[in-house]
Parts: sequence; C-alpha cells; structure tokens
Amino acid sequence: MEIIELVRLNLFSPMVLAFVLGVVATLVRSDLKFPDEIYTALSIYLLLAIGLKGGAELSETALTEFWAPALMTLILGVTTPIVAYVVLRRLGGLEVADAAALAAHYGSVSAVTFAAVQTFLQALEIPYEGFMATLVAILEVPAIIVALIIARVALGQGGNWGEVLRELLAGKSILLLLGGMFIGLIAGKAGLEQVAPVFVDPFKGILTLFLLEMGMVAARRFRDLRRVGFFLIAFGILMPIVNGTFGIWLGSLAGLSQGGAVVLGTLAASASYIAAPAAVRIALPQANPSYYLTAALAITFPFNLAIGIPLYYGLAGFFY
Amino acid sequence: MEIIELVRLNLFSPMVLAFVLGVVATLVRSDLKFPDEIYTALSIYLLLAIGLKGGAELSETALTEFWAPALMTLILGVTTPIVAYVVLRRLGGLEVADAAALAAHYGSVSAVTFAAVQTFLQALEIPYEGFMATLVAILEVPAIIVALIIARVALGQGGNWGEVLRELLAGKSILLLLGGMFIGLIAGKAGLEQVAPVFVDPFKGILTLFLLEMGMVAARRFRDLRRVGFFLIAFGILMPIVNGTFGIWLGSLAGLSQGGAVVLGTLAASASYIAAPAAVRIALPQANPSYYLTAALAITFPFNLAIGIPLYYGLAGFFY
Amino acid sequence: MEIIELVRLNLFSPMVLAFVLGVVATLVRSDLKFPDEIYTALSIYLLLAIGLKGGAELSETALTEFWAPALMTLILGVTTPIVAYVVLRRLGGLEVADAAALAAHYGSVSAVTFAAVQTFLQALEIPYEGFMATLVAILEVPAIIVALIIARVALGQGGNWGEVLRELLAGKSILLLLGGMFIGLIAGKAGLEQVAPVFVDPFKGILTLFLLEMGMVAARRFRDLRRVGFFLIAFGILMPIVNGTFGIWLGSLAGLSQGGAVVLGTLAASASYIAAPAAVRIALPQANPSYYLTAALAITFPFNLAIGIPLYYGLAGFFY
Amino acid sequence: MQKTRLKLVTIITEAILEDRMVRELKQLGVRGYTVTGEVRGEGTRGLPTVDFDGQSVRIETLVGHELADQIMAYVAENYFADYAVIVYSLDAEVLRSEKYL
Amino acid sequence: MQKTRLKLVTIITEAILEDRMVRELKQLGVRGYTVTGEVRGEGTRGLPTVDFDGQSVRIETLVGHELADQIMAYVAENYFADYAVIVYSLDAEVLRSEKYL
Amino acid sequence: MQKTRLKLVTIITEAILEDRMVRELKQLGVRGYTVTGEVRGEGTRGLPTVDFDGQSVRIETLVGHELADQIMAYVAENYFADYAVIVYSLDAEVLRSEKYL
Ligand SMILES: Nc1ncnc2c1ncn2[C@@H]1O[C@H](COP(=O)(O)O)[C@@H](O)[C@H]1O
Ligand SMILES: Nc1ncnc2c1ncn2[C@@H]1O[C@H](COP(=O)(O)O)[C@@H](O)[C@H]1O
Ligand SMILES: Nc1ncnc2c1ncn2[C@@H]1O[C@H](COP(=O)(O)O)[C@@H](O)[C@H]1O
Ligand code: NA
Ligand code: NA
Ligand code: NA
Repeated sequence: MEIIELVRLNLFSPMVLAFVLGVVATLVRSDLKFPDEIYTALSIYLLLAIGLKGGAELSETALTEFWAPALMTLILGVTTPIVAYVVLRRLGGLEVADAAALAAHYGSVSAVTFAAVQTFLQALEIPYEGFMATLVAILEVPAIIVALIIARVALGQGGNWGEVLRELLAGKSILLLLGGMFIGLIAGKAGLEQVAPVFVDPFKGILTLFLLEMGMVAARRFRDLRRVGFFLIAFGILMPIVNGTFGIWLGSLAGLSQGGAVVLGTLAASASYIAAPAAVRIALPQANPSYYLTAALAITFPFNLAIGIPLYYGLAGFFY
Repeated sequence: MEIIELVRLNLFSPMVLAFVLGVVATLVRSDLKFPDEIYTALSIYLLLAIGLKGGAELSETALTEFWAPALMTLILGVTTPIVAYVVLRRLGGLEVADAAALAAHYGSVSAVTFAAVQTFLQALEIPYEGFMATLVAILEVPAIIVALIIARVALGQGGNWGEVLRELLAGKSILLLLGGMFIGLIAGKAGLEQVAPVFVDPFKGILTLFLLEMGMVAARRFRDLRRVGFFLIAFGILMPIVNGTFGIWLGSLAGLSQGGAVVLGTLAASASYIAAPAAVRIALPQANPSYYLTAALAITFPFNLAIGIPLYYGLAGFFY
Repeated sequence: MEIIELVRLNLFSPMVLAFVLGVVATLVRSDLKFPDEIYTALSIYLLLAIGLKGGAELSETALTEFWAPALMTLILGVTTPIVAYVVLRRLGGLEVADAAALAAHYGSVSAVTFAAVQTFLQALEIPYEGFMATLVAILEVPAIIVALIIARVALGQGGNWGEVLRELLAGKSILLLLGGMFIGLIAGKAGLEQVAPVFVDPFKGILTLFLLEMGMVAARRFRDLRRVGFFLIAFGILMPIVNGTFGIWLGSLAGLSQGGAVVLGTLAASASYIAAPAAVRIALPQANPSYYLTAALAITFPFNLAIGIPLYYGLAGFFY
Repeated sequence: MQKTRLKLVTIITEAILEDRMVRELKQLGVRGYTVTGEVRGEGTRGLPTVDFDGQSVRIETLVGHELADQIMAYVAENYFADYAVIVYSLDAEVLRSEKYL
Repeated sequence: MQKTRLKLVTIITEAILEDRMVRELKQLGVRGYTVTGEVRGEGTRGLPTVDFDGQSVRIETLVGHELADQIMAYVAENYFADYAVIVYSLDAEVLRSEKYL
Repeated sequence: MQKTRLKLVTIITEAILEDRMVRELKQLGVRGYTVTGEVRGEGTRGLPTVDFDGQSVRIETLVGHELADQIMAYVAENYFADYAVIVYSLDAEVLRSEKYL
C-alpha cells in the first residue's frame, strides 16, 4: 500500500475521527465537557491495560529475545533528549530551561500514541512483539532524568534530587504501566483472560473516547500556537520524524520484526504529556509550560496520530 | 400479541425496572447518589453510541430510501411545536413564554427514549431502518427554533439570534449525535466493528444504569407535579399519544417499515430534556422551568418508557 | 490441592495483585488518585451486578431449597455480633460503643469479599448455589441492628430508632443489592442476558479496578494500625476464622453444596465497610472510627482476600 | 443599590452528615444554603472517617447576625464532641437582604 | 510585604450560565476569576433548573471596590428576575494588588 | 460562646502543587486545612498548566494573624515568580480558637 493510502485508512479510523470531533467541539465552542474525573479514569484504564497486556506477553517471552530491544530503547531514551536539547539551543535559540523541558518531553514517550500505533498495526494485521509495552515503560523515565541533569548542570543548580526521582518513579503513569506489567507477568495469560472483557476487548473503544477528550484538550492549546512561533511548530513535526527514523533503525538492529520496529519508531517519535509535564513543572518551574505542552499536545500528538504513524510504517520499508 | 401483554413485557425489562428502582431510591430518601460526572459520562456515551451506529448504517443506505423519511421528520419538527403551542395557549391558558418553552420540548426529541424503543423492538425481533438515529438528529433542532421564533414574535423581542443558533447547534447533544454519525459514516461498519465492545454490545446495560439515575432525577420532580396542575399532567400524556400517532402515520407515508414507523412515532411522542431545556433556559428565561422540566421528565418520559412505546407499537398495526 | 497451593493461586490472581498494587501506590506516595466519583460508580456497579445475578438465579430457585440457607444466614446475622461484642468487651476491654461498633461490622458482610470468593470458586470451577447473593442482602442488616440494640441497652440511650432503621434499609448498599435482586427476579435470566455485556462479562475486570482503589484506601489506614493495638489486629484475623468456620458449618447443616458453604463461611468471616460504617457513624458517634474502619479495611479485608478465602475452602473439606 | 451586611456561616464536616445538617439548618431557619461536595482536609481529629462517600463537605449559608450565632452554637453543642467538624463565619455584603432574612 | 484590601465577589448560579457570566465579567473588567463547579444548594426559587449539567457553580473574583459594586449591580439587573442566583462580597487582603486592578 | 477573630488564608494554585503546598503549610505550623479540588479559572498567566490532573485547587486554612502573614509571605517568595497562584486572606470568626492556634 502507498503511504498516502495508509494515511487515508488511518485518518478514517474511529480513533482519529474522534480526535477530530474533539477538536471541532472546542473550535465551535460547544458546551460539551468531559468531566476531569472521567479523563483521569480513562487514562488510568489505558495505562493499566497497556501494562497488563505487556506483562502477560512478557511472561511468555524469552530473555534472549528481549534484551536487545530493551537496550536499544534505553539508548533512545538517553540520546534523543540530548539531540533535542542541542537542536533547541543552537537552532532555536531557546533558554536553557525551555530547551531542557522540551527535551524531556520529546525524549520520553506518549502511552496514547503507543495505543494508537498498536491499533493501526492490528487493523492492517501486521504482527509485532508482545513485549513492546515494556519498552514504553523503559523509555518513559530516562529522558526526563537526562534532560533534568542537563538543565541542572547548565544552570548550576543543586536541589533535592532524591525527591524528584522518587516522584518520577512513583508518578502515576510509571506506576500503572509497571504495576500492570507486574500483574500481567505474574497472573499470566490465564489471568489476563479473566479480565479480558474489561482490559482487552473494549480497549479501542475506550481509546476512542479518550481521543475525543484529547482532541478538546489539544484544541484548547491551538490558541498558543501563535505564541510558540514557527520554529517550535517545525520542531514538533521534524523532530518526531528524525526520532522515528532513528527508532526504526535501532529496532531493526535489535532484531525486532518490522511491526515491532514501527512501534519502537513511533515511541521514539512521540512526546510525553503525562509524566514529563508533571516532573518538569516541579523540577524546572521557570520553563514556560506553553512551549512544552503546546508542542507535545497540539503539534506532535496530532501529527503522529494522523500522519506520523502511517509514515513510520512506510519508512520501515527501507530497513526491511 | 395484545397491547396489554406488550406493556407487561416492556415493564419487566431491566431498563424499565432500573428506572423504577431509581424512583424508589428517591422516594425512600436513600443516600444513593449518582455522581454528576458519571451522569454526564453516561449521556456522552449514549449520544455518541447512537450516532455511531446510525452513521455506520447510513453509510450503507441509498439516498432514495432516506429522503422521504428525512422530509417527514422535518415536517414533524415544524408542525408538532406549533400544534403544542396552540393547545397550551388555547386550552391550557398558559403564558406565551411557558407555552413556547413546552412546545420546544415536545417538538424536539429524547435520545434516551429513542434508545428505549430500539431496545424494545430488538427484544421483539422487529426490524427497523438502520438510519433512524439520523432522524433523531434531524428532529432535535427545528422544533426548538420554531418555538423560539413563535415566542419572539408573540413577545415582540429582538435579541441575539445568531448566538442562540450557534449554541443550539454546538450544544453537546447535537454535537455528539451528528459527530458520532459523521464518524460512523466515514469509518463505516468495519470501523464500528473495532469499537463494538464499547459502543454496541454494552449499550443496553449502560442504558440500564442511565435509567436508574433518570429514575432518581424524575422522582425529584414529582414534588412539583402538584404545582404544575392537572392540565399539564394530561398534556404530558395526551400530547405524546397524538404526536406518536401522527409520527407513525407520516412514517407509513414515507414508506418506512412498521418497526421504523414505531420508532418515528416514538420520536415524535418524546419530549427533549437535554437540548431543549438548555436552549430554552437561555433564550426564554422568563419561562418557568418547573413546567417544562416536570412535564418532560416526570410525566412524558416515564409514560413513554412504560406504556407509550408498546402502545405506539400497537397503534402502528392500524397503519400497516 | 493443598491450602498453601490455593493461597498461591489466589494471590496470583489479577484481583489480589491489583489490591497489592494499590497498597504499593500509597506506600510509595504515588500521585495516583482514584477520583471519588469513580469509586462511587464502581461500587454502585458491583452491588447492582451482584444483586442482578442473584435475582436472576433466584427466579429459578425453588423455595424449598432456599429457606434453610436463608434461616441459617439470619442466625449468623444475630449470633456473630453478640459473640464479637462479648469477646471485645471481656477479652479486649473495649468501651461499650467501640465494642458494639466493631460487632456491627463483623456481624455484617462485605459485598466485595463476596465478589472475591465467587471469582475464586469460578476459577477453580467449583459450583455453588446461584442464590448466594440473596444471602448477602439477608446478612447485611440484622447484625447492625443487633449491635446497635446492645449499645442502646448498655448505654441506656433512647433516640430516634425509626429514623436509624429507615436510613439503614434505604442505605445505598441494601437498596442496590435488593433492588438489583428484584430486577433480576422479575426480568429473569432472559432479561439478564440483555445486559450481560455490562453486568456479567466485565465483572471480574471491574472488581480488579475496584480492588486497586481498595488497596489505596486500606493502605491509608495502615498508619492507624499502631494506634489500634495488637489486640485488635489479632481480633481482625481470628474472629473471621471463627465466624468463617461457623458459617461453613451452618451452611453444611442447611444442605448447601460445598461451594455454597464456602461462600456462606466467607460472608460470615467478612466485615462490612459500606453499610456498617455509615450506620454506626450516625447512631454511635462516640465510637472511634479508627478502630472499626482500620480493623475492617486494613486487617480483615486483606486477610480474607489473600488468605481467608482459600483457607475457608480448605476448612470446608472437614465438613464435606 | 442597597447593600446589607450579613454573615456567611461555613461548616466543614464529614460527608455523611450532609443531609442531616441541611435538615437541621432549615429547622433553625436558614432560607438557603450551598454545598460544595468532595472537599478534603485534615484537622486535629486525624483521618476522615468514611472514605466510601467522598470525604468532607462544605456547607455555606448567608444569614442574619443572630441566626449566625445560633447556628454556630448549635453545631458546637451537637457536633463538636463526636464529629470532625469546623464552623466559622465571615462578614458578607449582599443585595436584596430580604431574601436571606 | 504590602497588603491591600480588595473585594472578593462571589456569584452562585445555575451551571448553564457559567460561560456567559465569565464572558460578561471579563467585559466588566475583571482580571481573573475562579470557578468551583458541581456545587448544589437550595434557595427561595426551589429546585435547580437543569440537572443534566451539574447543578450550580460558584464564580469568585477578586476586584477593586468600585468594580465589585458594578458587578453586583450588573448581576442584579440582568439575572435577579429570571435566574437562580445570589451574589455577595467579602473583604479580602491580597499581596501584589496590581495583579487584580 | 466565645468567638475569636482568626484569618482564613486561601491559596488557589495549580493542582500539581497540592501535596507540596500542604506539606509546607504544615511545616509553617498550620493545624488544619481544607482542599477543594477541581476548581478552574483564569488569571494573568494564561492557561492552566497541566490539564491531565484536573486544573487548579483551592487550599484554605484558618490560622492566627501572624501565621497568616507568614504564609502569604512564604507563598509570595516561593511561588509568585514561576507558578499560577494567588493568595488572599479573610477575617473569620471561630469558636474553640485553641483548635487552630
Ligand atoms: N485550621 C483549619 N483550617 C481549615 N480547615 C480546617 C482546619 N481544621 C480543620 N479543618 C477542616 O475541618 C475538618 C475537620 O477537622 P477536625 O475536626 O479538626 O478533624 C478537616 O477535615 C478539615 O477539612
Ligand atoms: N441564604 C443562602 N445561603 C447560601 N446560599 C444560598 C442562599 N440562598 C440561595 N443560595 C444559593 O443560591 C442558589 C440560588 O438561590 P435562589 O435563587 O434563592 O434559588 C441556591 O441554589 C443556593 O446554592
Ligand atoms: N482576580 C482573580 N479573582 C479570582 N481568582 C483569580 C484571580 N486571578 C487569578 N485567579 C485564580 O488564580 C489562578 C492563577 O492565576 P494567575 O497566576 O493569575 O494565572 C487562576 O487560574 C484563577 O483560578
Ligand atoms: Na519520544
Ligand atoms: Na417530540
Ligand atoms: Na460477617
């Protein structure tokens, strides 16, 4: 299939269309509001479900298959924030704090984008390794730590490192992903079976509801697009393509299947908007949240959802 | 089957019984409370699910089948509020604003009543056209506009019409219905399949939960029944029967199946309590909300749910 | 199977592991928070689902099968709080109000523990009577009344008994259990079928989510463990074992299957933390909530969930 | 426009007491009240009592000076001993004072 | 640190009016506001009107004395007749008064 | 009954700061506090920062006059520069003043 055809297919999925509906709802100033509690509940669900399935798959994975992709993911987590930081400082001329904050977001990962690429591949019936969810967890934290270290060094600050690290690891997205994985690993596929009518079958539907809300959240950030300027818009589209290609390449080196490499590329291309904003807001308060939230939510996320995912799939063809 | 038997069957469905349980909970002053956020979430779900299914069906409907029912629905939307207004002014002696407010509610439509009639027909295995959900969307707005125009003319008011219209069309129920339909139309039946474990299979169960809460909401209005008086109680029962019969007849003229005509009749018979109250409260603030909310929620909705639906089914026999 | 093996099996179920994850989340001071509204919604769901299934089963049960277990349950509800009260006063030296409050909790029943034992038996494919949910409803109220009477007599108080009784019977857990049962009874198995994708299939998954939150709630009580002292910790473990054995024995006398007796034993062993705390807080305000909530939530519930249920299963072997 | 000084009496207490408090406030003579559910907090009593029901509620009522004192005395007498509760009053200015008195 | 006395104006009204009120407050010149959703209550008008949307909201804004009076007059004029609404003002002390004026 | 004048200090800030603020308030010496979650608003800083967590919280604490000033100064020093936050204080009357001091 042509990339253009894949994009079309992807755009016409209920998930992407629900996101569009959310954007429209905000633009026409609808009184539609998702209660915050429901948003929280849906995100708890998504993270736990991703973890559970990943864990149950991992319980049947041999360590020999797993170590190379895990290592490559770690490399991604360390290198991508450094590259992003340099680009943002040199080419974008951003302040240290703002550049480090953005680097943390783009080095880390978006669990919802992971869910979207899974759904995309399943619709095309392209197989990928079951343990990819584990890589989401591995990719989430290191980039944030690396970016914060860069900022500390550049700004010469000291500060309460232990506390920041604890908050990061006990943060809800890591806790739910790792916790779910741990449950899935111990309970195994038989255990997952018992709760499949909640954590497996409705996954895409719940994701659709979540994306409706995400569309509203992202659209509220559109107003800030002018404020962040052209450079950041370009960064929010090009950086993911670079990181995505890099991720696919590392995936192919690690011996992942083509589907697995597409997932790893998408993970690399995605920008965090749960774990990273929370950590950055506390540890780097002087960084302007308009920059990192708008870039991650209003530029990179919709780009990946609509165009990035089929694009990475197309790009993977060059490595396989 | 006799109507009386149908009523019995209908009354003994989990949906109707859940409504009764909600009424009982309020009457015995139980501490059972549905969090508002859950109510909002359930209604978002129901509207979106109705839209999605309608859209997916519409994607396989020929325009030639669809235009006549759509036209008849539009006729319903324009004529029923006018009739209701005249009845309320002439026979009931209501104030202009109160009569127009009620006319808006009875000309418009209740999506939950639509869900209930669907469930009823499915239990009896009676087929109906898949595009009926589209008619819900078509029937929702015109009556409100017609009623507001009547009030404006009768009261000689000017006012910000553009704003009222925008709020009406961007109102959450229209947005979710039309938005869902749009998603269903583009994603098609294959797309719907992907999210069926959320938007199709659990529909009746979610409706049951929603009706439990509706029972509590309706029962809180029972106290107002004395205040609204005998005329409005009679209106809340007889107007639906008139509108229902009219709807069935127009449905039969439009060439709908018998099941489809029952649905259209039920739509005509139902009174809005989401879109209409919101619009009326803003555009006709001087109308007493006790009248329209009590009539729609505490009289007409339970009547339709328990007796109206099987009755319209019985009445349809005379036209087929 | 050995008890130790059963315990292991039970501990490795997703339900129990989710509880552990909740405990861990609180201990590492994660920012994971379950919105209160979601907690409320999940508990409404669980109680209604238990009731519905029980009612649908009861609709196919002969009264001759049912009266003996119902009677034995009533006996449990009257005797266990008396025994608990005497133990707490004589051996524990607790104040009248505190002893009565605890007696109310341990004589009454925990619906979530019931859900857990059901899940346990289903996983082992051990059959039990369908009407057990009815016994949950029967066991819930009498113990609370008995304990309050004891306190009133011992303290020589008068007070508004009618009001307390009304609040107890209209309390949400009784209302949902009995209401659900009533719906299930009238709608029958065919009615339940219609809503099974919501009230049957996802039950274990929803229970898993609920236990995640329960783990957090229980762990917040752990800090109070020191305050309640060693006696209450021992009471919270030994009283359930005594009550559980007693329940199994009465179950065997009543002619229940072995599975049914395990369920009845677990019910007897469980301590209420929905109906009892609400009633006790109002009717016995001078009793210290730290005692009864900590004992029921932080000691007895986790004990039953992890060890008690397989233990009662093992103990049942001696009676069959 | 005529402004009048009234008292805004606020009670923060266990969620389980909401219905009862409201009933009693009406008996004391308040003409209106506003409840904010789902507040949380800590005081000198320790943990909130019943988690299941949401934690605490804030009940506010605009009343005349005398009724304000009566409400505070009533809460002190009936709730201070056994329940997690605080009550305080603020000076408020309103229009249409007849609505509240 | 320099403290300034401002007015904290509070409006409690039907949830359906939230967006409109906020828009109008901005037009009147407020520099900020805070909304607490999901409050509930009773007054002299009886039942809250539209259940679907949550019941009432509380809108609070810290403003200077003059604007406070204007807001109260505005609400009285435009909402007292037809809507369930109350408005009151409290004396508040703030730092950085230029932020609010 | 003996009424005492205290200060009701209110902080409205980003939800993400709730736990930290509460910890720091306790270190400053408050004996109790009440949090209202899920409030929303706008000020001079623009959009709330982290949507995921609910938007803002209101933290209120009844304290003596001196501690009130300390809290306001503390918030000003540590949060005004980088966070969306406002703090104000009202005069409140309470019973049982020893509970708060
Ligand atoms: N000093 C205080 N300031 C604000 N709220 C308080 C204060 N003390 C107690 N509270 C609130 O009142 C509730 C009951 O307090 P207590 O009875 O002291 O446990 C707490 O949960 C808090 O929400
Ligand atoms: N005296 C009062 N004290 C506190 N809140 C009030 C009072 N009167 C009315 N309210 C609030 O204002 C809303 C509208 O009041 P009303 O217009 O009197 O129905 C009510 O729903 C209450 O939330
Ligand atoms: N004048 C004001 N009145 C009431 N609340 C305000 C005001 N200004 C700011 N706020 C609240 O304080 C938060 C932070 O304000 P700011 O730091 O100005 O963005 C806002 O989100 C509002 O909830
Ligand atoms: Na990334
Ligand atoms: Na109609
Ligand atoms: Na028990």
